[in-house]
Amino acid sequence: MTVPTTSNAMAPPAGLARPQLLELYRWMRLTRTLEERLVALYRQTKVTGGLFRSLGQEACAVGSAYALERRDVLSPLIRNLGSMLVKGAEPIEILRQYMAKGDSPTRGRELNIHFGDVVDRNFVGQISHLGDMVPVMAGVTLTFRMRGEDRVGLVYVGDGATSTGAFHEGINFAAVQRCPMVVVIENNGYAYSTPTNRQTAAARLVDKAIGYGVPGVRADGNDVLEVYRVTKDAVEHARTGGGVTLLELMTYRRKGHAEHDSQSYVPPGELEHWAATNDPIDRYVTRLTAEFGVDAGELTAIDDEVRATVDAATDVAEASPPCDGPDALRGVYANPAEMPVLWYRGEASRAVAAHERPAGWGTHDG
Amino acid sequence: MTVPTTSNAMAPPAGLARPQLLELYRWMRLTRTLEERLVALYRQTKVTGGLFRSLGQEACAVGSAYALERRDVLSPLIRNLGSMLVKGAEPIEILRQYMAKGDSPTRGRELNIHFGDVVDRNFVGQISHLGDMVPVMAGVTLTFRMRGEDRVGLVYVGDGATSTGAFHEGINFAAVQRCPMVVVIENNGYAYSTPTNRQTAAARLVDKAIGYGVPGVRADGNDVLEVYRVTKDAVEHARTGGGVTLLELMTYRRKGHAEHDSQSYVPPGELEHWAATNDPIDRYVTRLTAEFGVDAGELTAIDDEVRATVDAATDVAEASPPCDGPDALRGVYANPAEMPVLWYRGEASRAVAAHERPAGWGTHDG
Amino acid sequence: MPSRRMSDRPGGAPTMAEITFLEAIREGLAEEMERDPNVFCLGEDIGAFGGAFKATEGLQARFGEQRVIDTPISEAAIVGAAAGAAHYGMRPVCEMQFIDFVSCAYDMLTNYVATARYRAFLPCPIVVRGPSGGYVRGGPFHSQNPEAAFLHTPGLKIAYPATAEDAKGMIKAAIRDDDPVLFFEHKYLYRRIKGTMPPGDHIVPLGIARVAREGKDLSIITYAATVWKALEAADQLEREDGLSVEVLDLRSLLPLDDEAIVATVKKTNRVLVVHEDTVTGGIGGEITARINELCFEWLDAPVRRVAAHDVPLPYAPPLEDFVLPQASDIVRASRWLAAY
Amino acid sequence: MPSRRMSDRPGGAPTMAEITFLEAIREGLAEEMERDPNVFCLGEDIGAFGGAFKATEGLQARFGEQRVIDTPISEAAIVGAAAGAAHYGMRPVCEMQFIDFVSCAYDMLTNYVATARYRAFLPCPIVVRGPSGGYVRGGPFHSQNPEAAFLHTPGLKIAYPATAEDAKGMIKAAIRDDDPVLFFEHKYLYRRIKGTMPPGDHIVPLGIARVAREGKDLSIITYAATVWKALEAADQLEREDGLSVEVLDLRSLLPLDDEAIVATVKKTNRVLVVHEDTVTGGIGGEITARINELCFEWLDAPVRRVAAHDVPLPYAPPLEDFVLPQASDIVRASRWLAAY
Ligand SMILES: Cc1ncc(C[n+]2csc(CCOP(=O)(O)OP(=O)(O)O)c2C)c(N)n1
Ligand SMILES: Cc1ncc(C[n+]2csc(CCOP(=O)(O)OP(=O)(O)O)c2C)c(N)n1
Ligand SMILES: [Mg+2]
Ligand SMILES: [Mg+2]
Repeated sequence: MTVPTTSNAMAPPAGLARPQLLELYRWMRLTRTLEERLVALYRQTKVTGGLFRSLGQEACAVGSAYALERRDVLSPLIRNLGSMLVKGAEPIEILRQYMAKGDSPTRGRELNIHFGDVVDRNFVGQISHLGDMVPVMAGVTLTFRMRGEDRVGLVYVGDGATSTGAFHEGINFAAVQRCPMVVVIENNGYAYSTPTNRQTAAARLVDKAIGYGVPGVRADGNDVLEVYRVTKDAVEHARTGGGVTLLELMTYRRKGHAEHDSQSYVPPGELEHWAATNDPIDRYVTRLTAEFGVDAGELTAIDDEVRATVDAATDVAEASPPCDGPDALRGVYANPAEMPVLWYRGEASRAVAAHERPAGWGTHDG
Repeated sequence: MTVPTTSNAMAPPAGLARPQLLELYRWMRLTRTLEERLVALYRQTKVTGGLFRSLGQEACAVGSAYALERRDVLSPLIRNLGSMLVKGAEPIEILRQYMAKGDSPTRGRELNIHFGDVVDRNFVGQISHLGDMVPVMAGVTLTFRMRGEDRVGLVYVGDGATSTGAFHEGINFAAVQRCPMVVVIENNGYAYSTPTNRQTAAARLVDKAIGYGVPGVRADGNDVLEVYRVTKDAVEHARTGGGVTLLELMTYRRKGHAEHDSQSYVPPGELEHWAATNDPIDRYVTRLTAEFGVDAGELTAIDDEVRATVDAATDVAEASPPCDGPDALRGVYANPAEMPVLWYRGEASRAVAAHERPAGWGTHDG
Repeated sequence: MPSRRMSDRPGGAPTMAEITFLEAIREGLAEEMERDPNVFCLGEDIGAFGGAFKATEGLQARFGEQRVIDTPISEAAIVGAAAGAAHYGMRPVCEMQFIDFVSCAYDMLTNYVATARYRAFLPCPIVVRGPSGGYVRGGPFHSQNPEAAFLHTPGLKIAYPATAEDAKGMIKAAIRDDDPVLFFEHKYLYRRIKGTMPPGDHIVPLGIARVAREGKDLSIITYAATVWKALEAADQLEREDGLSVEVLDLRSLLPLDDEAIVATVKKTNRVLVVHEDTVTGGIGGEITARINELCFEWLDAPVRRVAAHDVPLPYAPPLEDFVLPQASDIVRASRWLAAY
Repeated sequence: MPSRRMSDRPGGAPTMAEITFLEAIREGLAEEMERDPNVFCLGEDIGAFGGAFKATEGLQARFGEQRVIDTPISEAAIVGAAAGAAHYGMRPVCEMQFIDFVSCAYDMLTNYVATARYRAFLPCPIVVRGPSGGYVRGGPFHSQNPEAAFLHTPGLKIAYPATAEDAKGMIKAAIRDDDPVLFFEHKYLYRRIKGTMPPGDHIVPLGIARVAREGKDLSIITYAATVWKALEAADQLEREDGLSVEVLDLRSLLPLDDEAIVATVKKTNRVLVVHEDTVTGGIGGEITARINELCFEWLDAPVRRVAAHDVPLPYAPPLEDFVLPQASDIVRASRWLAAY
């Protein structure tokens, strides 16, 4: 496992005012608290399907998304719950998704945090196939460039996803087209069980940047202010016509790929080491108190508010209705708006259909 | 159009003896003469399908393939006629392929130089889908590494093909697995009508190497000795366990994508400039005579022998039989060895088949 | 039935108002780009060069580099970028240089594009078009008919016109459609087929088949290049056997026009499905199943298929001719069916 | 008919000789790796971790890192590399972490792998295997049944077993087969199905269907998870309606066992095709067409299909249950057919 190489000692607060510094804390805390709540619900078998954590990676998600405006577009991945919250996703939406509720953002069609909103909050619903969102975001940002809108797009990939053909095609396309796009590699050391050195022979993933003719920056992904700063630079570079930037954020995945993963492949002590020495929230708390004069009480107040928010959302989400079977047939196409129910489900199955041929069956009446 | 950056002044003959220097000349001459013969046949409408030239790129193909042993494996592309000849392909095979003859290497199944021989001469039959041969060659060379055989594989891609997902996945896979593979980018300035700067924003395609964690070398692709030297180095690096190398050979495509392409997109004077100042055969002739004491008569003798060879092959190829329709059904699978001919082609179509149902049609006899 | 004409001479001088299938596509693209500033084209070599078959010739000069974009050789990125643009209000038209290369965007099309509306309420009105089909000695990778590979992907629509009029009317309909459309243009027809465009804003709606020839003894259900083979066979059968053959040109493969299929079955009671794709796994199976389900009782004979043999399409003329369905095959199979 | 048992309790204690479907796959892989040093596995997380579903658990420890290779997330490279290795004498077995990701290797499989022997006389004996199918709340990208997408690709073989015995016997046959084989393993069956392996070198040849249940009134032609739904429905129909239902488990989808299909049609004269893939474009069409062609005269009723609705497979239980075919659907459709 590679360790972060960029020093963060005494970095300035990146032009952020005190309320914003606290907001960053709140988003990280909300991410973690909400995920912990999801774990509890998962253990109660109230979550349908797998549960994916971003424990230890909250700074990557939050710090990078915080660099975007509301009109900018974000394409999150499974470890970007924090980014989605920053971008306006509500805890209740997340809870309803994980519990497959009928009023969840996808009405039960898709899992976990796979949902989007391109009308207002501007994040795009991802699919599972890794890498595919890079070309899609190339197209989103191409549109902004074509229309002369000063909007930016940000797309995440994991260290593992950099191996996909779609990642390569998408970033290359966007680079040639000078799309206002930021590609963030969240290098958390593993792709499922595969360590980064089995994923690539490159010393650093950010070294791919030069091969696409775009600037590349590697940063400490567990320092939320550093993440914010490098992302903000890349976003402004994109917004002002500079095109694509590739960022590599160094972090560590402290939970398994999903909740059921035993992490048997992790060398002994590695998890404990990161938890003890490099937790992004702990590190930020230290800085907030030591450097920016935040006192513990302010943080506790935020923690309490966050817990209350998650509690309230959980109650509402649990009371949400389940999905309604026939709704499954709606909205595949704009037109037709609904697919037909198959013949054996309805009345038609009760009796042999009135297919009678006037002149009798088996007779050639031509 | 980027011009070659590596100086070739007074480069040593790369460990090659005089007969080998002449052999290199012969392969380049044979490539050009054979292609010119194909043009003549094409104009006589004796070629079925398109005709693809490597005019001006002969040094890339010949110099790189010349660095391989017979047991090494080559994966050519459409502009690598020269490489195939070096690797043992016979002019008559090429002629029969282009004329769709029944005794052509693919028995008429595939076009032009799309054919292979993995039993003896070791070149793999390519498909049209660009990039796909890179993963395939990763697997060929993975096999050699697994078996401990000191064999190497060389795969070509065009500047255009570097944009494909398959190229990326294949070279990354091979790099991680330390496969004994050499990837040669033949940067000839264009992909069909698209100049390299619309294909990538990278200043140099070889800059992709670091992103795969492999050595990258850029060389003058119109200097056959330079091409030989850098390829030979990469091949030996691979053979001795060093893994993948990425080479970028700078050259120029003097003919259209295919013979029918008008090259309307080429800036005025560009073709003439390259023809006049940077023809790989002309350049080599100058060096052979100036530096290595070859006299014009020796070269003329080779030219004559080459022409006679091509003449003879043309006569035989023209007399070759056409393909036999039903052979189309053979060899899709190892088992079954032949696909059935469809029902309306044979006797069955003459009469209604004896499908009679003993108990009569339309009666339930259960 | 629109007027149509098959010419074997690519250089044959058209009468005043006639244009080729290829020109019809180009005209359709140009009209839609003119009408709607959100329509733009992207693909390999489609800009100044006008594309491998010149379908977009002149469009970049007319609409600018922003609206006719030359891309890297990246089919997945082309389709993915189109989807992203479509989410934000654009109407992208992607060209595959040959439709064979759509296989490189298979994941993007079937997983991302087709599901976008359903799973995330994302509008995704894109068109993916390109030259398809054989009979041109293109070999296994420049002759494909991949339509059946997309048939079990809800969320996609598939169009495959056979006439110049439909080519224009349907490409315009596809661009205006709010759903993603795969649009196959048979390259054998590009310059061989001519037609007279109806005046005005000529739209041929997706999902509606066309009776290409009326008949009462036997129905041939087909699409694309084999429509012309079927018409040729039908003429011969009329002449030599006195058989009255109906030819149904499906035009749209997804959705299929069940009504038109049922109507022709009920009329003739004998059905031959003809397509250029391989017999196994081609769309003929789906059509046969629908006929079984919707009007089995009207059948006087089994539904039978004339299609390509189950092999990759070989290049040499005698091989390609042997593998692909020919008019003579349709004649033979029709006689069998008529005699059944 | 091999012994088999459906258990709903994944943790249910097996009797001595019984192993799960998943263990049967693993046993088959291990035996072939033992037998032939050219057999090796490659895929994502299949090494020390043993794969997402643990199909390769223990194999790396036993056969070494060279023969159980963890790859980058690159499905096209996995399949392409396998092809290259196969050309030079190896017998690679690729795992797709979920078969849904085979779409990323679609080009490589259909263009390169499938045509290798035909166009260039290249041996290409590879197996591409992975967990497929729904009924597990996996959502649209972890539940797919992409088999029909490969049906019109001559050069590929497709296997899709339903029992643990077949899982083992067919993975072994697939590895020994000289042609490329797509091998689908229904993840719903992985731990729910158990079986007793026949002793010795247990091989189940590709291309041969299996009568999973004998009957005389009606045939259900199906494969994979819906074999079990069909058997459940058949028992209910026997009990409640006195109907004798035959269930044909196809096992191999390419090539299809025409003989077995014809035999069951001739026996019962009524056919229901059941599959989990969408009704449109699923393999049901192909089966219906073959029945029309081979034994139309024996039909007392139209061939009908029970399959998934034409939508991407949604995730929430009520939606997934609504979309996918259930035993109760098969019961209803069978009654309709029997009454026809
Ligand atoms: C194309 C593709 N292949 C395989 C998978 C299965 N898969 C899901 S997550 C994952 C690992 C991803 O690793 P990485 O990109 O590093 O992201 P992380 O989980 O570490 O955030 C894999 C292999 C997939 N989703 N898509
Ligand atoms: C995946 C794919 N997309 C498109 C094509 C069509 N095509 C054939 S050659 C070509 C240009 C290739 O350019 P380059 O790789 O630079 O090779 P060159 O012809 O210059 O040697 C294109 C786009 C293809 N063969 N494969
Ligand atoms: Mg990772
Ligand atoms: Mg080029």
